[in-house]
Amino acid sequence: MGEKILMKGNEALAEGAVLAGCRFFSGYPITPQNEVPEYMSWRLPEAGGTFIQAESEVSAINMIYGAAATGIRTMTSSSSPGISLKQEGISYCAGADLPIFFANVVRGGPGLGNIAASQGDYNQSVKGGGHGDYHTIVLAPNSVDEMGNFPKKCYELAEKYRMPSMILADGILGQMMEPVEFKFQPVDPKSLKKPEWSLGSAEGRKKRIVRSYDLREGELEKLNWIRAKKFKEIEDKEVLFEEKNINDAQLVLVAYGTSSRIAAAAMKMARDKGMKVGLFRPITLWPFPKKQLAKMAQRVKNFLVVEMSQGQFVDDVRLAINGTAEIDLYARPSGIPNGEEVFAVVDKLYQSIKPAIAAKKAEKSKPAKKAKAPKKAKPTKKLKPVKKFQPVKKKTTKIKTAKKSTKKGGRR
Amino acid sequence: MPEIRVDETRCKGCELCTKACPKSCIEMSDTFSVTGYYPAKLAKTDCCIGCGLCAQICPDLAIAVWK
Amino acid sequence: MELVNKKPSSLVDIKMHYCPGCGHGIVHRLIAEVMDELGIRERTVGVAPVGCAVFSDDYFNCDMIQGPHGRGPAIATGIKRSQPGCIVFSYQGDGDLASIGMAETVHSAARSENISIIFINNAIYGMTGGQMAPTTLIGQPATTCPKGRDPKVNGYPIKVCELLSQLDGARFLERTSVSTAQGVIKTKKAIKKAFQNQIEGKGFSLVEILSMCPTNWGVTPLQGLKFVDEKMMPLYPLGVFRSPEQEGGQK
Amino acid sequence: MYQGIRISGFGGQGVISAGILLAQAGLLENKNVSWFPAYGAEMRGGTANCSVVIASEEVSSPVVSRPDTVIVMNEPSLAKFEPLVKPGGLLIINSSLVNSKPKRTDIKVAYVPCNKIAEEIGTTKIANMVALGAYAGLTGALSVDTIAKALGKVFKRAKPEMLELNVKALKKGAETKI
Repeated sequence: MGEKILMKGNEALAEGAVLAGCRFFSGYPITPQNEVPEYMSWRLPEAGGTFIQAESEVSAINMIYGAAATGIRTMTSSSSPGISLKQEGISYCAGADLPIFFANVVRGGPGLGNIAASQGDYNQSVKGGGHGDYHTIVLAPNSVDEMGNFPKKCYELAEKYRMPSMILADGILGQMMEPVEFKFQPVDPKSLKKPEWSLGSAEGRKKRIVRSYDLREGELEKLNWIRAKKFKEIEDKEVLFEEKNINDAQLVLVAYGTSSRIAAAAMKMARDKGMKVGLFRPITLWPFPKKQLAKMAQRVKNFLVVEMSQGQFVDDVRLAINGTAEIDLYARPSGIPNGEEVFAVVDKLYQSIKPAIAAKKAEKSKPAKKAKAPKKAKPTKKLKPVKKFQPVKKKTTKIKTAKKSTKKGGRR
Repeated sequence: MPEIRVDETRCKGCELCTKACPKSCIEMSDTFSVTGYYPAKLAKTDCCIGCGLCAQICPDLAIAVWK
Repeated sequence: MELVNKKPSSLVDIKMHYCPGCGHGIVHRLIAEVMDELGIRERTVGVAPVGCAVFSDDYFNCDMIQGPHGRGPAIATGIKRSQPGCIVFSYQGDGDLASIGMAETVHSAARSENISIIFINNAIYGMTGGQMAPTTLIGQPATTCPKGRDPKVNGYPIKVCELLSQLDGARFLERTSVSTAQGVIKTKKAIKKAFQNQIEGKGFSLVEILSMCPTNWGVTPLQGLKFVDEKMMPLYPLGVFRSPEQEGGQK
Repeated sequence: MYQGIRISGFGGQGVISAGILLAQAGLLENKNVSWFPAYGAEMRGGTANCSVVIASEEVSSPVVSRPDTVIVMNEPSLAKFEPLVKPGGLLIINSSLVNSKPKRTDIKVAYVPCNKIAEEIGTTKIANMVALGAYAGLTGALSVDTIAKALGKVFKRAKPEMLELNVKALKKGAETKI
């Protein structure tokens, strides 16, 4: 606690998990998350825990299924193709109501893709991931510091609600070095109470079963309704997000993870030029900060979503804002944008909404006078008509597909 | 007299050929190539017997054997 | 004067990405030479693995497919059964074949799929940066066993040829090495046999090749040759473990 | 204060560790820092490069697309990174290994015979330190003393003699003038 240490994101993630009480890790090598098992291979034995390099991701997640069933804090990590392999086991853990924690250091996809950073696994992460009717709590750090501090939060949420939780990172967050300060007291696993469902020795108590099936008539549905209620509760209580420069913003960038860092750079350039641009960053991707966005959309009428995927994240933003504001998308599917290019989009968009902003101001001061509003404008308040949100606009699409040749090569 | 010709753009300076050569004719250059490696070269005249063992072990198809 | 060693036409004439002193380039050339000599380039389909040799789909001048980690034998099965006239080979490393893909390896052998598998054993994971492989030697350090492989923690190395030799469906199994020029010549013979068996419909063939990974062993290329000869060979003896001629027999 | 730096060279020239060293030094001076490597197959035998940001404000993007300073340690890196330097920025060229001359006229260029200087000090392994020294001397973004202090933090198991050679290389590099 206290000291700032320069660490790789993957190492901070591993150390953060150990400090949070993780004593069992099983995994399998895949770039760009290799530093996690490498770090755990020496760190966990040192902390009195167990590290196993499994023969495959399928095996690794089932080791977690077994170890987590004994009521200890466990961890596995992988990158996109490996997480896909793990989904069967993650679904089993969800079905058995086991609190497990895992991390996905996302790379380009689909398929073997490439090893560069990407946000292509968004849908897989927030829509459950494996088969069946369930959710995973998803935390999306955007710095090495958060990589180190989020595992503890993940364990707490997973245990509180008895379900899987994960960290959705990407190749940049995994590979970059930044200072990290672990802002919590190390958790002594012995201080954690063994849950009432955990397997072990049945001496002096009734036997327990951990399983993910219930074939009795109507029972599975009952169980799934209980889970649905739990998911609702999480959506009400556990949302995390970050806002920057929101108060006077006329245009709000919405981004998570690495994209939010790049969007922040673009926001800064815009602010330097006097544009009222803000940033909204969901930290929990599930539960998604729907209400916060909806509320903001009562005032802010223009949003620009920045994501390193084709337009997955934007769907959740659209659902939250539900047609009450305009949403543009700047997408780089398995490409990494830079601040300048995002700023160019912001600049263009901001210039296009400027007249509307000015008109709105004018309207406020002279409420009676009708401004030169487009056809559908309502006579009262809102000048700019609320359009149904549209898919990617042409202007941004053009920019998004321009240039960028992804270099071939890399570890797989 | 047989000889070998090393393609300097392909050679990665691994030196495996120096070990494979039964006559120890091959040495490494002391200046590096455009690719940043010190390429192999036929160091001695009247030495190569054209056996091709160097080319057998070369992982980069950098050695052409001429007879 | 005349050029003695023409580049095989079954290999694309481009620079390969492998590290200095890596054995993949040697084996690539041998497979290509065999394809040339047997005249099968135009009906061969190769399966590229996940690992360093993932780019072999660029290097072999025949039809190639690249699949998920470890699933090469299953993909090869699909190709061979739907196109029996094709010659199908799967090129795999130790992580791909003996770790995540062990089930596919064992079961394609059990079914005696009429395919040829070229298995590169260099006792380490190359592409991901030197993690422990199922074939990593006892005491050998790797990035996920930094103090060396400890059997109490990491178990024992898997001897693929010995293991598969228990299966009736495994018709040709040979282990060779590319750490010497003579070994390279022998390896080529073994690869040729594996392809010939397939042409003759004799069933599952696998050649295990002990190869160098100086980068991830943390040694020079020349020391890499020594590592194969002195450290790997005592555990992984060279030889023919099964051949169609000695049906059912073992070495 | 904001400094975005790209360092590029052959794998083995120490460009990755030089970057970490800069970031660590920045941290020692209580700056916000980030370091991001190009990772993958290219780090094995090919060229390697990394991005470093040292800033008094929060670091937004860790990938430096328009660096204030570029250090190129080999020939291919010059072609790749010369176009990226910010107008008015600094390009440090390891003139021991780079024969080409940059085409741009809107940037400052420093030619530093890093390998030659390093060899004179004792070993070409510390050519990267000469370049870092030149960076510190020319930009004043960090002091050579801080980088020297960072050495101990980054190379925890290095022998004292080796560290001493590194410091010498840093100091020699810092004498660079344009």
